[in-house]
Amino acid sequence: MKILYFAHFREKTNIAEETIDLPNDVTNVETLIDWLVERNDSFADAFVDREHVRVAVNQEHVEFDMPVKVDDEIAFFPPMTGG
Amino acid sequence: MKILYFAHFREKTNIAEETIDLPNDVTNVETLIDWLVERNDSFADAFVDREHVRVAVNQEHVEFDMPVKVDDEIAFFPPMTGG
Amino acid sequence: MTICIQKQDFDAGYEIKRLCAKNTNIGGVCSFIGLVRETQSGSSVKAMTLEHYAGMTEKQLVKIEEEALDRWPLEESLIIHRYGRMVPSEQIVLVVTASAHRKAAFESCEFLIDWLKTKAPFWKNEETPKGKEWVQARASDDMAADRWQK
Amino acid sequence: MTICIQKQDFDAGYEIKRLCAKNTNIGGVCSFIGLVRETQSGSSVKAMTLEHYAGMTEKQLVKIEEEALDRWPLEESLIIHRYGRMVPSEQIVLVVTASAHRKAAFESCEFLIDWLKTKAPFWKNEETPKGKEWVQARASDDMAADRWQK
Repeated sequence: MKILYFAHFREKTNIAEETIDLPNDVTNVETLIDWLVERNDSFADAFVDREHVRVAVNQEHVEFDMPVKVDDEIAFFPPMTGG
Repeated sequence: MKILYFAHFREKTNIAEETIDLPNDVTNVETLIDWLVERNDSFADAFVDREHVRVAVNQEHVEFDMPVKVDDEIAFFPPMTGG
Repeated sequence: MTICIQKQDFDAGYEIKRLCAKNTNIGGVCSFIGLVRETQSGSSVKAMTLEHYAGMTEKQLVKIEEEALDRWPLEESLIIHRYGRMVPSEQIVLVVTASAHRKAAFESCEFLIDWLKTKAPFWKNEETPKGKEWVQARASDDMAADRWQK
Repeated sequence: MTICIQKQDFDAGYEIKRLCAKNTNIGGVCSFIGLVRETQSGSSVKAMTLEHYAGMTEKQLVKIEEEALDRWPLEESLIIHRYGRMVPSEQIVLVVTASAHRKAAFESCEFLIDWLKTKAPFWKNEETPKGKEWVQARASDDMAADRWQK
């Protein structure tokens, strides 16, 4: 599973992109975040305000109940500020 | 009094601009039109559909009850189609 | 705040660039270009001649641009309106409005073009296969202009 | 219908001209240019860096442009969005829409920019005297985008 981090998620985790094996118990975005924040304080800090976490699965903006699979591309980012 | 004619008013009357003495009984735009249509058939034809006559006195769009004076610039034209 | 009533064509890109140069308060620039369409109400237009009431046009345009500046927090604005004969695809009018925020730019630009369509003393004469005809004012344009009445 | 996500600056006038060339059905062209403002929420901005999610951006932009084409009778449309570092007065984004009638051009242009502000995966990082800061999303932008929900 490929995970991308943008904006302050990249800065706080110090990771732009990583590939991980699908962990046990991770079935959807919500449980993936639960698993990530257990890694270390940087991840816990990046995801502390879940209301402002936006996520895309395979480049489509989705909700936290979206299932995730081993070959998905997941991306975490804050609310968009383009234009 | 200077009178200007635009678009189909100019074409129908064959006059772009004329200077006339203020006729007796002409006090406002309405009575000026009454006087003009008595001139000849071309004028009667140009002003036949008064609902679609627009008028400016001294370059300000006004209603037919606007008083007119000897040194005014009056202009007759159809509804505008700019832009 | 600039008004040009002119016979010659204009370069919209140059005008937009010039308007915004050096004003770092501008966050959004909205522009509208009106072009001569080949097809109008079913018949094909070979050319169009725009007649206007010189003197009144400038006077009215200055007023309406002032009203736009009263109603919206604009940094810059520009109206260029051509007169004379034009063929399909030629540019007729350019309206540009610049503001800190996009909403003011969009609204004021639309306000100005709605106003130009119905209140500026211009008249269009079209050359079609049926001959020359004065373009009729459209109720939809009046309605568009009326919605800006305070 | 064209989408460009690019680092380099663009020439809005050239793009508008190219978009409308030879299409004689176009009666109105609306365009919007977003610029870097020097003052943002009280502090002065030295520069701004736009980060984006390459791949998703293009995919999302194609979709939203298709939605605009579904909703309005557009003849042409163009979106150019830059990423990278920009200083005040620099151009960030260009949206151009062209239609037979002005209402469709204005509405679709505003729809596209409202959408870009809230749904396209871009993030702005500002350099101010206080340091570098990620720009916060604004509720007013969400509201502007929400009004287009069918």
